[in-house]
Amino acid sequence: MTHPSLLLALQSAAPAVVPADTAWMLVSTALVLLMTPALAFFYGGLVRSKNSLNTMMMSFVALGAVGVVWALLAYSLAFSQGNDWLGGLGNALLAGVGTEAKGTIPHVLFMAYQGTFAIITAALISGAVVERMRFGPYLAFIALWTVLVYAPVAHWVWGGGWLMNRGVLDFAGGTVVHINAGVSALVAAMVLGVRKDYGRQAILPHNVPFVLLGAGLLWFGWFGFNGGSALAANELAAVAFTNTFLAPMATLVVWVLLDYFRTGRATAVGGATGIVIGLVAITPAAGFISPASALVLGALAAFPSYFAIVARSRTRLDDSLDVFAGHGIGGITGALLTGVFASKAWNAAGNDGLLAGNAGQLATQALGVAVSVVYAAAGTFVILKLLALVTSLRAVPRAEGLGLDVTQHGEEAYSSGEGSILVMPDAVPAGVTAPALAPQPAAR
Amino acid sequence: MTHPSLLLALQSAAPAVVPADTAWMLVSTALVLLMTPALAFFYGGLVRSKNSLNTMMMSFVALGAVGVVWALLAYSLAFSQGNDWLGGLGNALLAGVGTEAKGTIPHVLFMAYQGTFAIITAALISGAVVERMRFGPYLAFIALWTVLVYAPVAHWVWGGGWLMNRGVLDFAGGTVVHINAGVSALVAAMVLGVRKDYGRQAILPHNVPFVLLGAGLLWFGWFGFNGGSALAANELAAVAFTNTFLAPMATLVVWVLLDYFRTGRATAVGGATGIVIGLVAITPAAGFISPASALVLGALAAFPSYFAIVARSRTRLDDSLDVFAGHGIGGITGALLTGVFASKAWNAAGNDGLLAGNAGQLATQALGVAVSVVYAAAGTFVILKLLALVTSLRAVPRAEGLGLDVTQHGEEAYSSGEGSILVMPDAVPAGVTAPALAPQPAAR
Amino acid sequence: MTHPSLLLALQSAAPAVVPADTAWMLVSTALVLLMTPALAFFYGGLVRSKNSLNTMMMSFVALGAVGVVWALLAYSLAFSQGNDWLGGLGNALLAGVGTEAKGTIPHVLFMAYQGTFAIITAALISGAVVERMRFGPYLAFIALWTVLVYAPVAHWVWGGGWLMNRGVLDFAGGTVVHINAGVSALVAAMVLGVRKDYGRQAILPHNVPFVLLGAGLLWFGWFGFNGGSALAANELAAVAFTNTFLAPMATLVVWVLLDYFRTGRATAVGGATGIVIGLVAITPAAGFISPASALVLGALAAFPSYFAIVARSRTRLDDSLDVFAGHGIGGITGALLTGVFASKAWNAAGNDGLLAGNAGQLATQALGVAVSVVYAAAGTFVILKLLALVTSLRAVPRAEGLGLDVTQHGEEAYSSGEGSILVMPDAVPAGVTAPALAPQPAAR
Amino acid sequence: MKLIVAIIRPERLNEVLEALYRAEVTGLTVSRVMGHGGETDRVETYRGTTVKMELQEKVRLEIGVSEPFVDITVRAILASARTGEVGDGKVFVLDVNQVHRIRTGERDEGAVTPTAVVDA
Amino acid sequence: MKLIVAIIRPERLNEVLEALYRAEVTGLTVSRVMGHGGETDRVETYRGTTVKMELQEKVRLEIGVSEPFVDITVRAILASARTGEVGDGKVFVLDVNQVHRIRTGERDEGAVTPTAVVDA
Amino acid sequence: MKLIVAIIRPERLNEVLEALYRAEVTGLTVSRVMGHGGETDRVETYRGTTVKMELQEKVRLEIGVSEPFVDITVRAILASARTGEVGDGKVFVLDVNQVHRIRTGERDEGAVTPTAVVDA
Ligand SMILES: Nc1ncnc2c1ncn2[C@@H]1O[C@H](COP(=O)(O)OP(=O)(O)O)[C@@H](O)[C@H]1O
Ligand SMILES: Nc1ncnc2c1ncn2[C@@H]1O[C@H](COP(=O)(O)OP(=O)(O)O)[C@@H](O)[C@H]1O
Ligand SMILES: Nc1ncnc2c1ncn2[C@@H]1O[C@H](COP(=O)(O)OP(=O)(O)O)[C@@H](O)[C@H]1O
Repeated sequence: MTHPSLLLALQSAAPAVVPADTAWMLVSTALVLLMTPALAFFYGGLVRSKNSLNTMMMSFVALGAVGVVWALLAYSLAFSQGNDWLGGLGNALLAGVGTEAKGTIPHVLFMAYQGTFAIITAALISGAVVERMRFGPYLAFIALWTVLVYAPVAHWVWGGGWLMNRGVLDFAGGTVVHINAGVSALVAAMVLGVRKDYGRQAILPHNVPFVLLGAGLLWFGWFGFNGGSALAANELAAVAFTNTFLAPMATLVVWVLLDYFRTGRATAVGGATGIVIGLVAITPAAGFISPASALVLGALAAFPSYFAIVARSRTRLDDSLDVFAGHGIGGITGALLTGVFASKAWNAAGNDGLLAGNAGQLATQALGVAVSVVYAAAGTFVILKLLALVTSLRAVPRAEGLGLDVTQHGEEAYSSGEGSILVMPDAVPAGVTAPALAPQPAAR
Repeated sequence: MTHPSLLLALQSAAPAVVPADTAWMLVSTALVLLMTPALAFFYGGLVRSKNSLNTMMMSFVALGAVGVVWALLAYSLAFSQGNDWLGGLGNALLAGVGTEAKGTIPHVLFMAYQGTFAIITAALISGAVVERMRFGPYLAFIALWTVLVYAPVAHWVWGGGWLMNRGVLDFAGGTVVHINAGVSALVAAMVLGVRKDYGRQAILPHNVPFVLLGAGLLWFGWFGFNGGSALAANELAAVAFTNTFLAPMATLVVWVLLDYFRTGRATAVGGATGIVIGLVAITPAAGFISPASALVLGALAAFPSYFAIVARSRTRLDDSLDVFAGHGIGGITGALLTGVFASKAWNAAGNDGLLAGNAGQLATQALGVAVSVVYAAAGTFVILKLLALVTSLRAVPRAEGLGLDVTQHGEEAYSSGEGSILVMPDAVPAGVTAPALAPQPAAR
Repeated sequence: MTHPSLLLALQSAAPAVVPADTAWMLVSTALVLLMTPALAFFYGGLVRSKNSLNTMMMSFVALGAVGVVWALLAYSLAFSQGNDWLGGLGNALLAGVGTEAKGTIPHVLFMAYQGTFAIITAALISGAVVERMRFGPYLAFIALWTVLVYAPVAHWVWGGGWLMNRGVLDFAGGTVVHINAGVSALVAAMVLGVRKDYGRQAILPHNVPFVLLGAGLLWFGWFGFNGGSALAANELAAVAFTNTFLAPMATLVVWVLLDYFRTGRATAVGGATGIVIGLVAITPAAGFISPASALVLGALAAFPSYFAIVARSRTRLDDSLDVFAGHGIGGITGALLTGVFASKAWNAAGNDGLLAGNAGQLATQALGVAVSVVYAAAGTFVILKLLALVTSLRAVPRAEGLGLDVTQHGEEAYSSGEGSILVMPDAVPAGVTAPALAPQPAAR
Repeated sequence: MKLIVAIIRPERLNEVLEALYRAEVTGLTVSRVMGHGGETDRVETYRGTTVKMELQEKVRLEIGVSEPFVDITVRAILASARTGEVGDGKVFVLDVNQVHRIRTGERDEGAVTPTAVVDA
Repeated sequence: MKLIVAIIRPERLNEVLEALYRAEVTGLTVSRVMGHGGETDRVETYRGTTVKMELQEKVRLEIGVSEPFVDITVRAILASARTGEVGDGKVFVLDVNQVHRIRTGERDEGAVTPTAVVDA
Repeated sequence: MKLIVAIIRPERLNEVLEALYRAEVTGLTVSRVMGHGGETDRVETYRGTTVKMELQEKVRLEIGVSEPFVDITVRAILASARTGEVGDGKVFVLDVNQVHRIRTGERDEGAVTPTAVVDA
């Protein structure tokens, strides 16, 4: 997804589908798709049991709602021929999206690959509003947000828009995905307000193994996210892949040490968080910097997010799963450090950064950050306020107390079945295939 | 696995192994293999805690039993040179299965890829008989079923048999896998009879997150199932992949809305079920229709299965995890809609369907459906009845009450260890390496 | 990773990156990385709930600590130009590891791929010391062990060292990974001593579904481990892959039968164990033997490990999760059977084994086994004894009683939040964004 | 007033609840417990380790009733919880000194009399 | 001496604990239970099956106190556990015959008097 | 008859069960509970949040015995559950009004006398 390599590919004389690139991009698309279920577990493990299904469904439903919106409209707005500000409608309703080569892979596959990014970006936001937002308005929000916020920013940075033309480097989505989602999460948390128990009761993760499972699967999927953003099975993919391998390792080590020195004990939730933040930070840089730089970048990236999380939890800002501290700050750190470590020696289609003597790239990166922060914040605020005119965004306090699983979805994550009485439908055709059914007497 | 493309490949003059195709098929085989553990979680989460290991083991053991039977015999019956009705014994005991090209991939890999389909198909059936069938007879059943039902049907549709020659289109297994398994499940549920608590007590899923995990991993693996059925890393694979990406998204959206309008709440179990049914329905069509058609097909496929599940649960038919409503009906819907949406514009080796003016294809598809329904039903009935002559298929009611984990496997899914007393083996060599062991006194 | 094929590739005139091989190796690297989280679940499910996070973190932290040590130093010691005994420092700090071809894939990718092996090997050892070893010393141990034990042995067998020159066949790590880890685990268990409850209380797996999840994901990842060790998307990869598909199936079937005949019931923990042992045993042989031989090897491999586990649990040797019986004995069985079944007909760059008339290969294999057993045992013993001079390796009995999750990591795997009181940090800026916070009164 | 504590089989819980509701006993508290009595122990195997499970899953009911309801309640439980096999459980009846309904502060008899359900 | 058994809402547990600590009642035992009373049942749906959940999650407190503490304790619970909505729960006070502190073997009054916390 | 309620450490459960079986007390019911007493609180950290765990895991035993067994039972528990460190737990002895064995309908003394194990 790095625009330079993409551009190159698109310019090359007779575009043709290359089997090896297709093989890798098929896999990459599957890997990125898996990240959304992975996120469901990362987030779902961090909330209380009574909200775990709701939290997981917020990710899963993005696979449906965002995916369909992407195919019908948002893909075209982001990637079809348009102007500096927005793509056109040439590919709306998947028109013109066939098996012809886009770069070196079939166009349909390119559309699907990009769709997986849109899906997970929207799902990331949910971490800020879990345990209190109603499911219907959430669904409406992510559908609108994909069209109104994600598609334009993706167009600016990757689709031939103005930030791309200014030379902003974002290999796999530091700006488009992580800053975008992180800032939107922050705004959404402020609009929604704090959970009723926040700051009054201890709210603990109900299943830390799920958090670890999510982190493990996210890392696995992220190889498709960053490695696949080379859009080919070439050296660039290998570099992006290796950096995605190394950076989170360094972040994890630093995080464990920070945890240890601050509280005397290295936590598992911390380890999982460190991995994800390393992945976030390397995302914009993955195809532009050396593996040695990736280790340094990963180590550095632990600090801002670590202390942001500690500081945030002392405020009345209930960004419940620290999406801003993780993805917003992690994404900004990564985007800026891309401007520090980038090197044409590792990607000729990229640019040199500060350390290679080009301080201007850092300024360009800062522009990209600033623009996406402002646009995402404004867009999210407007969408939520408009939705709030139509319906209530929050569950009522009583529903929040009972938990959103029961009140929004009518089910529980872990049931033993005790004290649950089967309600017989009126229309049971008695004894269709077997001994007559002793009907369950109406209890009480 | 689409026969036309396969045939083409096989006909091409000098068959040679193509590295890019091999790369993609290696991955696809791994992906499909992962679907069986994924199914174990999808099914295992839906049952009661006391039967969860047994349910999971029914999938896992298919990896062993069906895999070995496949390699020794069933592969040959399905895919080696034979007649219209059955393959020969040329490849029995893996004879002649070497590194020579089969299409453009090594023959051993083709055998393994096809084996993953046989395994998951058998495992799918288990959903209809969980919580009551004894483990030994189940094991015998799936081994026999693979040889007597799966292998012939696979031969008819994919191995050069009569349905293939009649032009039945089944890209990745709507008929061979899903209708076959779904109908067999229905018959097995009827032969086994209802669980003793069915219709009397509420039987609730003990772990809905596991159901979601299963659904997520199934989707991930299904990209290998459908995308890999192109048997190459080409445009056709990309189309099949993209359709496997889009169709379940549409099904998920429709399912969530149906749930919402029927009960006022969109359930997570419903979401997971919707995803799987979208995947089932797109399976026969994946390489024959356009991505836009895939969205429509996915949306349509939600309806029959949704209402079949609702209706089924009001009867005395204890197809416990709705394998028939999901895979049987979903597979039939997909197979027929393939005859509606198929288009030579998207796969020249396929055929046009109803919408492209070829109503005959729909009739051909109906033939494929009818044949597989009848054969699977008869085959399953005969095998189970024969087994019932030798041994009892069902656990006794007391064992069903205690749960099959304890009674069939001698273990519990989640143990705290309280009140469990270590039984010392007679032969403990006292104090081999360490302070003498105070032997646990025989309690009581 | 098979040295012969690697050597061949390295010798070929103009080394160039081959896209299809790169595609497959990108995927393989991701697959092997996933095995470490998978192991976290396999191991984490087998321990008691109060130690589950600690056990999982022992695997996860290897991703950080071993990964960083690998990139900085151990890769160079294992694979850079050196002598018979150790590689040089030419690639230390990733110097000279760029996008140039190593074989047919980019060098950075080769480094990452090999790194995933080092990580999981260290993590494997943890299974012998869970529920009692302190986290800090464990961290130090795996970092040192990677440099002092793993890197040399990897150099000997794969990096151009003396065992490679003697013709020891180890396709994907029977010696380097499994014997190495298994023997180190045995020694570590003896140095650490038995858990305080061992042999006194029943210590039961707290979550068997996690064990199955781990086994399923391990198998999936192992396709990258063995299939990727061909370092190319060619016929050899397909053979190694198919053998990795078949052998565990046979082991699983035999294991289930052994369980059934010994205790009358086939356990799920047994099934999961059987799969892993089949995978371990096929690892050294995967690229050297025929698929039919793989089935036989898998079936045979069940026996030694099965009875080793039964026997071990009757001793005072607390190799808690039977790493030695699984990986040590499984690896030895596989390494020796490689010398029995190997055949140049399946890999010309390999060698013939006993059955093909070359009894010498079996002796060569035995040499490889003996050397790695002795070196791993000695190395592990020395490292642990040195660490014990500096710090205490074991948690105090009281901490062992409370569980290592709470005492080492300050968190619990599954919290309900009951009776947990939020400790307000002193520095809460009151009411930053919202209604004043009623501060939680200091309880009591 | 009395507090009735009953240990029953989990699989009889629905029947017992139903019998109690029929007897117009609707206030009660339930918990999962493990019991040991005359039942045979279960044996389980985890890898090489064999384990005897001495405790069986049971459900514990706790029901505060006014004197006139004691016999009715006990009889309802005895009748609905019985299977006739070893392990059916026990019923204990304890004296209660005071009962309070938290919501209203009502005491004793008043506290155990059910209130009509009015709920939004 | 008395044994006070209170059934309360889970979400009030923290407030109740705090009120008890203020009243210097620090020895107590807590467990998760499910209750049935006047609350409306919840309906859940799993695929085609509709289910009525008759039991609500509650928390059970068990507190052994010496006579002078009985009223203090009951009042602390009643005040802190109340929300005013149906489902707040009940408090039962039972007579106790003997109390033993396991650690010291102390009996009765001595056994329920808290000890200073000295812990390494 | 008496009902003996004991709160003990989970890690002593096996020893206590064994001591009770030796004393020929084999009918009992066990549950997991959380206790608060004189033990120091545990501190845990989840991301930026620090939490004090005020409740410790304990196990609750409930044993109905006839009068001659009361002392034997209490003594067995006291001896086997003791570690000497704060947190060992308490034993309460309550009066029981009636006991019923559900399986047979036997009452009082008969209901708490163990039956021989005969099980298929
Ligand atoms: N003396 C007792 N005190 C407390 N609970 C008991 C006692 N005896 C039995 N129980 C409980 O009742 C259950 C069934 O008792 P058991 O003796 O097995 O059957 P039965 O009452 O049919 O003879 C036990 O599992 C235990 O939970
Ligand atoms: N008679 C009783 N015996 C034991 N527990 C009871 C009794 N009545 C109510 N409870 C417990 O108290 C809880 C609340 O009681 P409920 O009748 O719903 O509310 P309220 O006390 O506000 O009228 C119930 O869920 C149950 O756990
Ligand atoms: N007054 C009480 N009422 C009920 N349970 C109590 C009481 N005091 C203590 N307990 C229970 O006993 C456990 C141990 O008590 P604690 O005071 O910590 O130790 P010790 O008895 O050794 O002084 C507590 O965790 C709690 O479960």
